[in-house]
Amino acid sequence: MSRLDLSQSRDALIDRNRPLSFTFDGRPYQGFAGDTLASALMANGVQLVGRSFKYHRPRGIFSAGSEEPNALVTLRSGARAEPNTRATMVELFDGLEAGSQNHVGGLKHDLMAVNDLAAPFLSAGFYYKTFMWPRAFWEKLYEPAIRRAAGLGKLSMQADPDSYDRGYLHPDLLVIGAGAAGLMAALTAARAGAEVVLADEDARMGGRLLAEGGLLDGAPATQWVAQVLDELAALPNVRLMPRTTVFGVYDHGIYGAVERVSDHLPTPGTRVRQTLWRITAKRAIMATGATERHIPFADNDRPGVLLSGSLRAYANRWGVTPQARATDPVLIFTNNDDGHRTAQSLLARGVPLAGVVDSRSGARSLGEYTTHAGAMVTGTKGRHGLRRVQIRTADGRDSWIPCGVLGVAGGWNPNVQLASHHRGRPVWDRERLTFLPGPDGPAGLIPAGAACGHGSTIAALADGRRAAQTALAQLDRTATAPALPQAEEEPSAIAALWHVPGKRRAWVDLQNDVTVKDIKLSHQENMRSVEHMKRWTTLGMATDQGKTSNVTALAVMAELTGNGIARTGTTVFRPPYTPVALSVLGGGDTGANFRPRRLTPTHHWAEANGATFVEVGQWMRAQWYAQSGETHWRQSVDREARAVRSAVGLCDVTTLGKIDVQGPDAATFLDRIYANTISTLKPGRVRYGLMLREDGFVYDDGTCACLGDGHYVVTTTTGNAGLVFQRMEFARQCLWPELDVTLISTTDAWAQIAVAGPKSRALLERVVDGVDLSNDAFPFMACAALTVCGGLPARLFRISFSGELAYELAVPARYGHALMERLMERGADLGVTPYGTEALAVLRIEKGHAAGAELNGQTTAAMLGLGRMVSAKKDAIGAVMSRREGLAGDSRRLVGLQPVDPAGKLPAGAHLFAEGVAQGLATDEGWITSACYSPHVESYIALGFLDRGDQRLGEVIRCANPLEGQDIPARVVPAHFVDPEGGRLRD
Amino acid sequence: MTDLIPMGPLGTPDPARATHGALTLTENTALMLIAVATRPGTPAPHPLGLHLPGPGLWSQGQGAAAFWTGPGQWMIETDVPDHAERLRDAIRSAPGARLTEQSDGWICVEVTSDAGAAPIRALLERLVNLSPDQVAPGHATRTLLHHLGCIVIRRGEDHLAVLAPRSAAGSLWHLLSETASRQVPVATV
Amino acid sequence: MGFSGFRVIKEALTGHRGWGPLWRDPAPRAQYDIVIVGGGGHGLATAYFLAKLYGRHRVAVLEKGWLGGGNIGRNTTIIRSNYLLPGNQPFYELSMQHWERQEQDLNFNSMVSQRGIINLIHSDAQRDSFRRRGNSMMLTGAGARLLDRDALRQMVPFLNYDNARFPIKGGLMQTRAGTARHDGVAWGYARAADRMGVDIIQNCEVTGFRIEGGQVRGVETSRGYIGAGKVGVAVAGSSGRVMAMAGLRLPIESHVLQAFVTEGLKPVIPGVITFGAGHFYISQSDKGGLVFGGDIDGYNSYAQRGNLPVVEDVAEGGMALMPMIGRARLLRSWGGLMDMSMDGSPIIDRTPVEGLYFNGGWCYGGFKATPASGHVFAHLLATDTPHDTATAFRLDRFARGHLIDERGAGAQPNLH
Amino acid sequence: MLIPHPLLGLRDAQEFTYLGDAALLNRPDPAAGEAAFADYVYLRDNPASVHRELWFHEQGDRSWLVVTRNTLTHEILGAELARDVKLGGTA
Repeated sequence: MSRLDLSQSRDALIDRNRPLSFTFDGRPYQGFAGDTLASALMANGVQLVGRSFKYHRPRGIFSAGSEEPNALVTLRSGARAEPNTRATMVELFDGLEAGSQNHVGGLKHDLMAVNDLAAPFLSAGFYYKTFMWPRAFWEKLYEPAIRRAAGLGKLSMQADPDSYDRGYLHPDLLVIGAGAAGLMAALTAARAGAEVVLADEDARMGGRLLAEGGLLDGAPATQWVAQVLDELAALPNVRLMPRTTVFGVYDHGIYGAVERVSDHLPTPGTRVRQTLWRITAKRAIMATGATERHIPFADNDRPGVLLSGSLRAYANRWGVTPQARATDPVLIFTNNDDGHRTAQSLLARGVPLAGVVDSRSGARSLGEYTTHAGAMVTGTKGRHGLRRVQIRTADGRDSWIPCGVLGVAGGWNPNVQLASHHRGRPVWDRERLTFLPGPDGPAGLIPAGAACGHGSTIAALADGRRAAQTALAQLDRTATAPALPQAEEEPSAIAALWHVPGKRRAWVDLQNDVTVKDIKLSHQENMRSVEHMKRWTTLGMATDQGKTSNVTALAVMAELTGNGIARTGTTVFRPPYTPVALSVLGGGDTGANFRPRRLTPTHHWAEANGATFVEVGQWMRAQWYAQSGETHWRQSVDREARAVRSAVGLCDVTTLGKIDVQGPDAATFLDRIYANTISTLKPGRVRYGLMLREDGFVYDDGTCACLGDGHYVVTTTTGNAGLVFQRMEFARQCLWPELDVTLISTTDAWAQIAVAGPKSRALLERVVDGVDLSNDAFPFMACAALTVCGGLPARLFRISFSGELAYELAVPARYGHALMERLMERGADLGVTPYGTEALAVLRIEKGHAAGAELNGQTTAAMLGLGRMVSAKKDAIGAVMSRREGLAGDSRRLVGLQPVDPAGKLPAGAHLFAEGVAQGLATDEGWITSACYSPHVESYIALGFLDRGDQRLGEVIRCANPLEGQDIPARVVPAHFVDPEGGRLRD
Repeated sequence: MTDLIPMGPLGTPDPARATHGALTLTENTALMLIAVATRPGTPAPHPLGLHLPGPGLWSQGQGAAAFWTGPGQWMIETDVPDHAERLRDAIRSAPGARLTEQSDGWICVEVTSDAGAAPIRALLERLVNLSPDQVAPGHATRTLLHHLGCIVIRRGEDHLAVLAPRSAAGSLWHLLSETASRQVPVATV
Repeated sequence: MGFSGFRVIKEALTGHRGWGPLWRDPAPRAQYDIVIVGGGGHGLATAYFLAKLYGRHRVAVLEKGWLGGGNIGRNTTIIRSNYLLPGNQPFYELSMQHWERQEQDLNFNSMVSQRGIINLIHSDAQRDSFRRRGNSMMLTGAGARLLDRDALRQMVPFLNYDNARFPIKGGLMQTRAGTARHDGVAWGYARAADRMGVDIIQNCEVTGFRIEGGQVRGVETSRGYIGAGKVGVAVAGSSGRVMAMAGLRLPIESHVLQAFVTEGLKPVIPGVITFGAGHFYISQSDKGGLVFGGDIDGYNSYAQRGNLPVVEDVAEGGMALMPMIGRARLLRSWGGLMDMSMDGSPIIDRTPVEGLYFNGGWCYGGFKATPASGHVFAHLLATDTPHDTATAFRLDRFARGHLIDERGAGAQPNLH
Repeated sequence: MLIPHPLLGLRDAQEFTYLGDAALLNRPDPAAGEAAFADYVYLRDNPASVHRELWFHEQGDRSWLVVTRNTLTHEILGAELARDVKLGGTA
């Protein structure tokens, strides 16, 4: 155990009265409330926590934050198992289960560790150079092996059992990060009355102030933090969001953030696990702090080697240090004063110190410990945990120092990522030896504190206040500046040291096992631009996104090219700032409610009457109504189709789009929308209408009914309802705004039921209120507003999709269900039968009516045999372009097809060929668009587009379906299999 | 008078109702909706003196209310049948005004809070990406709720109405009750 | 010296001292026979084929940044030849045949992996249209399989079959499809072209064309004027910008397409799966990351970054299709610049300017086309006649009405 | 993105559907013939800078807007009702 004793860590932020038990790799341990999994593992003397990606080297905890490259565990188990979770970001809870990853056999004796012996062969980019012979071996042998070896944790393969939600916030100011700068900024803005959101990825706000163990106004900084948070929490205009990571900066002040609502609990219970917040902020302050960098040296990846500032954080915030045994001394390696601050903190907490190795000649101790000035660390020993460190002193002598922990302080990199999410590049600061946010960052995002180089506590506090005042001024708010607490200066005095030269491997990217040697090889092979280096070596592409390695790597490359760091530049930072669970990004409903569904007014009736439903666009429609005894859908569909041909059928057609068109210029408007003429349509009449896209291809079809002067109802196909409305509004507002016409969608307002079949008139006469429906009084293509069932307002249209005598009856939607019941009841003796979309399709194919499969956006009016509908006498959308050579010259025509063998089947999607030709795309003459079994014809029938089809009636052609091994002879027939003269629908 | 029995958008004879903490959702089946349109740019009619408000707004009058749905377009709401008839007549007689019956085109869910504005605000935060002033009392607008196009009307601090196309009633009810039923987590320091 | 396993071992044992640069960094010459503008996959492949198949070695590739830095290094690495229309399918099949020889032709392992692609079927109507497409594939020898629900479930049991808003009814599969290591493709072509004498000139931005009497003479660049007998432009998302310098307007809009990769995971997804109803497609890289994407953001953009709604939409699609990926974490997202054409198909043709040739309009299908695009563009540049498989990709097809509109979406790029 | 709707203020771009270049307002006279229409339907300036473009407030007030936006930075410089633009003849 290396938990520091109570007296020495009295102000550590853990609750020793709340012990929590947890397991790691099955072994039980104990920690305290306030611990992270990492600090708790340290407290239990666990040093070896994982294996590296490529060489499977033993690894320990390297940091105390979200930059952690080594300590990746699989958290929880079963469906809640979460691979690749950073132990440093996991709040300890009672019963927590965690396991190490990416090893074969035990963590301690990982069989894959043989990779380390093969390391010389696994140099940067090696896989681009081999595994090529023999060709077949890549998929069969090499790749599967590589895939098995690669990857880190495992998915549970079970559905995520937790729930997630979304939220939207609109503050004046978003403050990202609740450290010294963020707290000061939030306080300044809050006191000025601005709506403030303060978000921090940590469960506990305070940032480095919780880790430094320093004083503010003479008291521990944690007290100042508590006071500020109390004040903020009490203000109505402030929203504190701990456990919330702002992961991305999007356009116009929109920030993506994830709040881990209940990840600190064993299970979410009734809460969501996480919430995805879309925060639209007038201004934002990026107080994201800085990440310490290490200094690569030989074998610098052993468990026990970690970042100096993190070491300090563990000691001060959690009262732990990572030795295996509390008596093991700690050594610090630094190139700046910060390493000495860690030494001070450790001394203050009674941690045995082996001294500080400081690369700066003339460096001095800041306390009772030895400082090796001008010295460097040149090697380490200790298989599963650090035992000894080799140093080379200023005078070039090598010596080994026994120690259990080595803290490395290479300077701090401001966390500039968010400022670069709009592709603005950070700029190099020669003074501080860091990249700072560039001038071309996202509009409205103001960097502050350590994130823009003001790393010391006192500077961060002042800069946070400055940033808030800047933001408030831009929002025309006056701010009274809160006083700054007193703090002592923290000089850095950094001297560049990017890596310790040497022959052995020195790790730059710990997780992906990228060493200084790999960067040298990348340079040697002319992979010198940072992007090439990154991609050739995979540097910075691991789960830590190179937070601890990118800058060091490009410094090494700059050294090799002699270009200098500024000219070498960085790679592009992109969202997310830290990895985000897909379940929260895709939060909300994932099952049946993934997207809204629309139900017809007769849906519940259909359900009760044995309907099977099918998705049609957003709608659910009855596909067929199975009756008792029917074992195959075909039986139901054939029965329904026959009923319509012989008696009368009912089908809910509410889903067809209905657009109410009104205004004195409505007719003129419709003439320009439709390819055919509408203005000649008289009140009480309906006309079939064809819409083209401006590019001349058929877009949609439907009917247009004239209800009175300047009042029309346009129907569209189910799928295109929304688009047609949009295009009509485009024509109304953008093309011809001078026309006085208004459009209202009424699709949902009316329940519309098709009443089709020879006995449809007889049935309707039993429900309409005293209207003469005789052929003379109400002929084909007539329409009227009337009442049914004793005064219910309704609209009746005599139109037919089936080719039979047919009507469509529309009533207010709330009566659709009752009307259906009434029609069924009144039509019982007529053999009335409800039919679904399958029978509807059979009927329209028999009649040769085009539908979705024919109106697929690739067909012309001529192909459909409707070329003459495109009026040349008037301007209409698409008319001009429909005359282009490519369209006018397209000789494919809609035809009917019947299998030569009456028992034969015709598959939609088959391609059409002349008899005896070699089948290939060159000889391809068309395809089958729709096919079905026709109970009327008593064989399969189909519609299709065939080159010169109109001139080939009677010819036998081939329907090729090589996909399913079919090549079926079929006869070309006219595209209507019932009542070609159309007598039935007119009688 | 017809003897056909109407059915609510949710397929239930009676209005649906559910309570989640401080929030109560009630299906408003009595509401009648009349769309009014005029040529954009021409003055708005005042059917029976009812004020038709400007962009983004909702206004309540005697026995009826109205909200703006687009340039030159409004929706009038009332739950008094005779009043609805009088309004229709008034609109028909107004020069240049066009009427489209929409009573059956929508489901309307009234969301009320017995704990003041806070629960309504928290619900709105998780429903729509609109700033608080865009959904302040007296505002109405069509927007997107979890992929569903809806109209939200803030009838009062503690009262919200959500309209969705009638055919999507089930989806609206599902998403409203799901969202309302989720405890809004309290941020803890 | 070539790449091989033996070489890797030899170098390993001798401290990797023998590895030389993958390509030279030559200074631009004053004059080339052919200048290719754009050092992306298509430009590099064009140069490679010009040298390899058409004996043209006085060729330069001009890249404004670092080679392979455009869409070739920013895509979801899918290769397939599963198209419907005769104008497209033979071309993509030619590409697939090149992919199948890639490593051996280039002596560079670009990790072509034919693990198959499955387009999911959600309705009977969709099955019919997929059958039509599958038959086009069969008729060009690309191969295709129509999978029913059970066969699919056997292959990919982890999809949401039982509680889906858009039920899964089967799939159209091309077993020869798969993925390739995108960077490796660019580097393989660059290295092979370089070795045949092609000058690859990085950090050399074309700032204008020198055109005299309707004939192109060369290009002005950030590194000075470079003379050229012929100029071929293959700049994907920058097509509008670059061709405007030659005074040409194109039937193209530039859009942003986002793509995503998760943290590394042990293998879970065998091949490529595309979920049309949910705007989502996914595969898993050899390194273990789930690589996925969806629709373009939908508005003109040169920003090379997208916005949150599409990120959410894509993730929703993924969660609806395979709820088991929920606890995987998104590691990186990026935005590629797509040259969306007006019918969703590419343009490879001469231009009204003599000696100036254009290759673009790849929408988001450029990666899989890389080898064939290079091959047929090289053919056009070398012979002034279109390659047999690319006769339909004409610039005047829009005016004349010979469109290649796979989706039937019409002249609206963000619908293709 | 946020679209500054001239009547409704800042609105989430998700409420809108995008069509493209505002030049689509300038539909040629039918007499202008195929070539003019081919240019209108297919050819675009596609600038990497300021772009006037058409957005439809589908999940809002159903207005078509002409939005002026920089395609390099996504910065929006203004938005007008397309109807006004067309009637004002400034498209």
